[in-house]
Amino acid sequence: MKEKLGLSKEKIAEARERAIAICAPVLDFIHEHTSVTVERATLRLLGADGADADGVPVPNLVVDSLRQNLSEGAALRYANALVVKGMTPQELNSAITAGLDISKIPLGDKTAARAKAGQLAQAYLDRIRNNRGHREKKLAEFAGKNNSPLLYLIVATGNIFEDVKQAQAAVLNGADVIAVIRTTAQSLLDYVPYGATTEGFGGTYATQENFRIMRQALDEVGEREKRYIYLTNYASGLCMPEIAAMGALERLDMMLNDSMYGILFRDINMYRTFVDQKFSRMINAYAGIIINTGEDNYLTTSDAYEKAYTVLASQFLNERFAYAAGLQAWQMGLGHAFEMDPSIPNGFLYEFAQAQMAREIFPEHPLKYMPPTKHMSGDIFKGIVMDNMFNFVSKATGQGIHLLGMLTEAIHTPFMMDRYLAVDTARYVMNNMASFGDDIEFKKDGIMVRHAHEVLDKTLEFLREVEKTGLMDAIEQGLFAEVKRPKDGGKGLEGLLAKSPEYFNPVESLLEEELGIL
Amino acid sequence: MKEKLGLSKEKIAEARERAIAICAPVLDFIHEHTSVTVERATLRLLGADGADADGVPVPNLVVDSLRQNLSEGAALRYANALVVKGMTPQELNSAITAGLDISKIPLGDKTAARAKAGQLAQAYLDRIRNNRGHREKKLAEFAGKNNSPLLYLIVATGNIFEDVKQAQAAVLNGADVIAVIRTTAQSLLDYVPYGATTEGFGGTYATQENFRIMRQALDEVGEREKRYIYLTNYASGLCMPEIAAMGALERLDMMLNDSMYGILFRDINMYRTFVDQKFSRMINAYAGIIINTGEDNYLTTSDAYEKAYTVLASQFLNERFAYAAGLQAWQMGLGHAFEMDPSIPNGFLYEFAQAQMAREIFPEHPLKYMPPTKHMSGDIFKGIVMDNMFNFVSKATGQGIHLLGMLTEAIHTPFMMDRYLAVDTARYVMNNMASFGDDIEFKKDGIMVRHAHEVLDKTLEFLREVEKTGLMDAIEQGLFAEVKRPKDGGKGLEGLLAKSPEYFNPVESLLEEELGIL
Amino acid sequence: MAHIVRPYGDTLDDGKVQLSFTLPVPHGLKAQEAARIMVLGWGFSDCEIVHSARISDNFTFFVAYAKTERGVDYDAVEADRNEEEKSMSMDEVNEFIRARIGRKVVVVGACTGFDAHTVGIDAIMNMKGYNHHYGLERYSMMEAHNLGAQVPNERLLEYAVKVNADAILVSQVVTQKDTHIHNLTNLIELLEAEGLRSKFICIVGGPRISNKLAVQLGYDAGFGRGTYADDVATFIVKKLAERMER
Amino acid sequence: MAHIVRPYGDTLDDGKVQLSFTLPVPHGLKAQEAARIMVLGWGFSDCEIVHSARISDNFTFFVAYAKTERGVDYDAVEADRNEEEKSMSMDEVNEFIRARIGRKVVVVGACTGFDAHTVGIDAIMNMKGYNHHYGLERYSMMEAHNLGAQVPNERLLEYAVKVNADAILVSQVVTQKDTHIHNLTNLIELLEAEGLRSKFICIVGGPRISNKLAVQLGYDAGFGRGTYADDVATFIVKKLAERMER
Ligand code: B12
Ligand code: B12
Ligand SMILES: Cc1ncc(COP(=O)(O)O)c(C=O)c1O
Ligand SMILES: Cc1ncc(COP(=O)(O)O)c(C=O)c1O
Repeated sequence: MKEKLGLSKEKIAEARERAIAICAPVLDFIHEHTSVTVERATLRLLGADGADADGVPVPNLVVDSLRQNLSEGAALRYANALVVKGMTPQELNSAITAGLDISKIPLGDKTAARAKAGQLAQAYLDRIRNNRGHREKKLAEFAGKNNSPLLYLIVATGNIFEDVKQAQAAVLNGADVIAVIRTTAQSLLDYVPYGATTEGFGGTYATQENFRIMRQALDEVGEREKRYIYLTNYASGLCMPEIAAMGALERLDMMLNDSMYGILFRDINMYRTFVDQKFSRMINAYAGIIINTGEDNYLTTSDAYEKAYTVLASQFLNERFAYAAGLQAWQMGLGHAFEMDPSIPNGFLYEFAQAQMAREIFPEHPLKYMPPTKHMSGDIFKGIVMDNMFNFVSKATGQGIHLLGMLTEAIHTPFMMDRYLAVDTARYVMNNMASFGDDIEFKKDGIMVRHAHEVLDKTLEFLREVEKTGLMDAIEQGLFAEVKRPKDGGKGLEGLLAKSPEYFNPVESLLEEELGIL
Repeated sequence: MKEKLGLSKEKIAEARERAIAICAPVLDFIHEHTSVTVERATLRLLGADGADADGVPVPNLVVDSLRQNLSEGAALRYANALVVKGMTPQELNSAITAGLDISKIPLGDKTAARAKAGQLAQAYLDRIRNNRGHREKKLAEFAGKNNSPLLYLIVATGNIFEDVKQAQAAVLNGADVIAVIRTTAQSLLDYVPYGATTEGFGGTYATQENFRIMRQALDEVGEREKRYIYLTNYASGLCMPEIAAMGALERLDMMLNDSMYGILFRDINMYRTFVDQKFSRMINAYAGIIINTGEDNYLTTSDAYEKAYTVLASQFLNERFAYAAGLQAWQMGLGHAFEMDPSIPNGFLYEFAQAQMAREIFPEHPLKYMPPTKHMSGDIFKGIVMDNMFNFVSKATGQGIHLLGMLTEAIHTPFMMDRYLAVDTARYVMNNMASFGDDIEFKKDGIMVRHAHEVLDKTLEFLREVEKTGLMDAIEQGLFAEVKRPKDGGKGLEGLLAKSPEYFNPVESLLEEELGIL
Repeated sequence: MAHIVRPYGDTLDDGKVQLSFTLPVPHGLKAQEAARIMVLGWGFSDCEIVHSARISDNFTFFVAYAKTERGVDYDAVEADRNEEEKSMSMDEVNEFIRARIGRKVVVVGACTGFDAHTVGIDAIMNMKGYNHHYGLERYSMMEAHNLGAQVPNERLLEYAVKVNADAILVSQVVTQKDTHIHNLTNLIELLEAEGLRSKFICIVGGPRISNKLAVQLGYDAGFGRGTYADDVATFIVKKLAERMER
Repeated sequence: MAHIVRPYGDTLDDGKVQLSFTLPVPHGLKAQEAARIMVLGWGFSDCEIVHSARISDNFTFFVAYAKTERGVDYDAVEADRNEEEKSMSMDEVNEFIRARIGRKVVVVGACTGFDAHTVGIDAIMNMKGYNHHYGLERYSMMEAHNLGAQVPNERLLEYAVKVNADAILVSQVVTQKDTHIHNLTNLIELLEAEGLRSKFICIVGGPRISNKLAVQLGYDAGFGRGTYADDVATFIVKKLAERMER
């Protein structure tokens, strides 16, 4: 893709420097802290699994009972229990669900426990590495069969078994990526439900069993269609690292995983979110998972023309936090969206310019492009035409991950036929104008070029301001997404802990080593 | 609109020279001939009107009775009857419908008759000039209120009174041009039906009364919307000049009027068609009417990619014949169409290139751009998306007259809601990407540029071949539209006549004078 | 055992259906309510008017989603034509003719009445065919005469008699005001008046034609959208063989 | 005198309607026939399946056009709300409050339950408003409290009592599995349990909310798509004045 906008390389480089400076103090803070869900994720990667009769998951039971000693990390005590009791993780998990409180088990040989924990962690990481290997093998086997951009479709029936039908149909129609949308407000649960589920609202619970069921269904239909099908779910929320761990174990391929989404859009405490996102991203990095960030959300509440710079600024920050967690550029599905008011004269040109700008500034990143949602109405005919304009821009600017818009966006979660029409029309258009982007240039100083330059300038200005203010203070003052989030406010702060000097986490250590990060 | 294709000016000039050479012998032939409908049109512009009890129109009654002397022109005898009988045209028309055969009336003072005819013709031409003045006044009054391109919508209920409702609604939604589609096969009638009609198939009869009714309805709603509404009908067929005359009298603004359509697509005799088109176009020229040519029809039976050059070649010929009839470039709505198979990779680029090419080669011509029809299916959702791509190209390449596609094209003549959706979505898109065409350039030697060059080259080659063969022989050999039309075959040849040396036609003379043509 | 099927939105038997239509009433809340009542009147148990727009002073456009309890017994549905029988290819048809009929099969086709849509009949008959399916003119064991468009029924019949046709192929595309019905009926009446109906296999095709309709009008078969020459050829030769072997 | 209206395609009373839906059956002619029977089953007198497509092995999508004889008596239709009464502007509302109520009107709003869609309630309440219609916070004679999203009914109620609210405004956007119905019903039950229902004007809004539904659930009014602050403000102050003057 030839560059069309003539953006200043210096400005782009400066923006990246600003992002580094902005994130540095936050990364320092992260380094010194852990959280209940980081510990639970760690436990899951040692084998903690299952749930008690009330549905409380084993990792929660363990972490709750270890609340006093948690700043040392939960791994040691879980491994200690295994060593002392001479149990397998499965046996221990059963005992725990039956009432065993492992905090009551006296600490035995620390070295033995540490070794045990390291060994278990290594076995789980090996499983994740195998998953990654399998994915890479399949992608090589079916090379050239996926659409470009990848066509990403959501299923959201609330029932994993219905979701499977919808997903398989979507794949037969041409989808490359299936995202199982999560039930309303799961992000606010401080635990991950257990088992297959059939009752969600506007989406389906993210559970490890649901992941497994959908993975198998997609592998099946992918084999038939000779296309590797990417499975996607949502990590963001109070259990970000745990869901990342579950996804890595069940070979998910993409994960919604933003560094600030929870803070801004779900009012989750900022300290907690920053700590959680890092650990979850390390897992994703290792698993070869592509993260999707949530910049599109800025535009569902703010104006897409005026606030375009907030999207770009957030992309720079998400990128920086991602690199710091060991992710590679090809794993960064930075988000943006086609959300301009359709009545704006030349709105299409601004969208085109912004999409092209993202492409040029993040050339190796897959970029996740979101369809019109806010301005969709009950007029499904106009809706499908708006989606068409979006499909056009996406193909013409070489986006990586293309979330298909639904003509019924303003009405209901997608019907099977809505999804069919979305894929069918997108494939028509993307084939019909496949090389358009390569065949045109932008007029020097034209509307598109000027708009992109303006957005970059505003972004830089904004990042400078955030650097001066400090990221956490900036959030507190409402500089992002037009919401103010007090540092000590929001959900989940009580789950945050400073690491003690004895802090032990074999998963973290192994990941840091493997990813070459500190 | 800046040029984007870098087409060779020399080649374009050569194509025009070829067209001049191709048309020259045909124009000579035309000059020496008249036809029953040319004579009937002339009579209409002297006042012949009405129909007898069997519905046979007065101009037909007169021309039929004068069949022996027709090579001298019908005007003299009609005027003679007026002078001899001392009647007004109205009185004479009544007498004729009651059985009077004017061929039986002895020829009186030829000079008086000629003077009478000249006087009557002048009065009718004055009425036409007034219509033109009125249109110009209204266009100036409402300047800037029409869409660009003009949004052109058809009505086709078969019933003029239903058509009026449909048309008025279309105007309220935003239409600029209303075309009343003609009933199936009216082009094959060698007379024009009389009066208001309510029973057509796939369209409504073109009658003078129907013209009047619709004109009034559109003026009404145009006044309310503060937009001049262009009324369009179809001249092509066996009565081309008469319908042009009626349209001029009732202030139509556009007229389907192709130099070869009848030959190729309705199997009307070629001599007859060439003669008729010239006279009809002179009337349109004088009336300030914009003609629409029918190149789009080539693509409903031939492949739009392979046969693109036949469209361009026909545009050059239509242009030449139009200039020869006194039309100005701004009156030439040369036709083309978006009819590429939607499954062709990069088909959109070829369409874009062709539309841009037409724009650059005919920069002052309004260009009538036709929507997808052939490849529309019962899938109305895909259909509206295809129409959207067409709307996009039309706006981006600055077409003049934009015939809106209907999502139900493959199903039925338009419902009121189909038309509403067409305008609504077109207006959204054309506003949203209004300046896109101006904001881009085409890549040098890119797909679009190369395609346009190729089409121009092929056109030139084709025109050279036609010149060598001669236009009439070329048509006979099937070089156009993949149909062979023998010179002496087709409908209506019996209505053709060589003009005698005494040929008298005051309308023709006045028009030639006014238009400055020979 | 009935196998009842219902419209499907995102859950089995949720009965979800999309509708759109226009009512001749001014735009507004009252219009929306009228539209809702209209939809409920068709027996839908639930209806949301998700969009309404003013088309003109007295016309309003609606988009609705509704839910139905009603279903169809799928086991009892009879398809318009049996799909199990795959059509033969061109080569197979030629082979079949050679083996079972032993002489060229003669077909005459036309787009009749005022209908000028030749593309459909050409797709079936012309050499070059349609969508990579050759037309009947290319079949070595067939003799195909395509009379083109706007052919009066009388002329078609006359011609078919002259070339001693086995089958008459009629194309009808324009259906406004049932013009195709009148035209098709007229051909059969002509045939019957002359006592020739049983001499020809009579086939009609067009985008709005179904086999049911054709049979109802007295034809041997009808073919709709997406027909290829193979389908018609297969039908003709099988029918012919059947008749000859009787 | 009944004034029967019917769907309109291009001629009065032609009854033309467009439908689309999916059936859980494999694609093919039998599926098309099933779809046609399905449509006829809703009482349409005529139906053309103009398009069908395979969604997956066992699902087929259809587009149909059909004709209905059925009509609605337009004179008997009752609009969801009387549109004749135009809403007052912000200035008029303020004036009305000054004249008829004589003190600031207090409203409390929230998007309740798990629903996190704030844009709708913000459109009604925030200073900056929506589509050039200012929100209630800008009304000088109103005191507006917007509690934001995911507010439990209990908290909303508590807050309303605390600030002595005149009206409670609830927004509900997510309607899947009727979650809004449960949530809305629960609020009314809470109010009634505490004997507070009559103390507040209770209003609900959202894209799938109608006045009919709201009243049915025990609210004073419901507002759907396209509502502006003016509409709600007008309703509240008139209702309040009415109550005070009683
Ligand atoms: C091309 C076209 C034209 C061209 C025709 C050129 C030509 N030489 O054929 C032109 C521009 C001349 C034209 C004119 C008109 N058209 Co026209 N036209 C179309 C269009 C765009 C495509 C038709 C087509 O070629 N389809 C492709 C072929 C391959 O498909 P098919 O015909 O369905 O054929 C297949 C099957 O049906 C079947 N089949 C067909 N015939 C037969 C016969 C046999 C024996 C068998 C076995 C099978 C078979 O096999 C074929 C291959 O699969 C359609 C809209 C559309 N997208 O469908 C309108 C359409 C058919 N036209 C329409 C109308 C109204 C007209 C006019 C009457 C308009 C007017 N008032 O002037 C005129 C009049 C023509 C006349 N006298 O009949 C309407 C018909 C509405 C209706 N249902 O009544 C349509 C649907 C457009 C619309 N929405 O208004 N048209
Ligand atoms: C923006 C948006 C979001 C944003 C919300 C951001 C925010 N802070 O509000 C985000 C991204 C967070 C989001 C999330 C979700 N969303 Co959402 N979202 C939308 C979207 C695109 C636009 C909604 C909107 O802002 N409309 C604009 C406002 C102005 O319109 P309005 O809400 O109708 O309000 C007007 C009137 O209704 C009325 N009104 C509204 N409230 C009130 C109150 C009173 C008192 C009055 C008088 C009037 C009134 O006045 C307003 C102005 O006219 C819609 C799709 C669409 N285009 O409608 C989906 C949509 C509403 N979301 C949907 C879903 C399912 C979700 C999720 C549950 C998905 C998931 N599983 O994660 C989540 C969960 C959120 C949650 N817990 O509730 C579905 C709901 C389906 C249904 N009918 O049940 C929709 C329809 C999309 C879809 N097709 O699936 N969403
Ligand atoms: C990055 C990211 N995470 C998560 C979500 C959704 O999560 P939830 O609604 O469960 O908070 C979104 C929603 O769009 C998102 O963009
Ligand atoms: C130039 C021109 N004239 C006339 C017509 C239609 O005329 P008819 O179908 O009555 O022959 C067309 C149809 O598209 C046309 O392009």
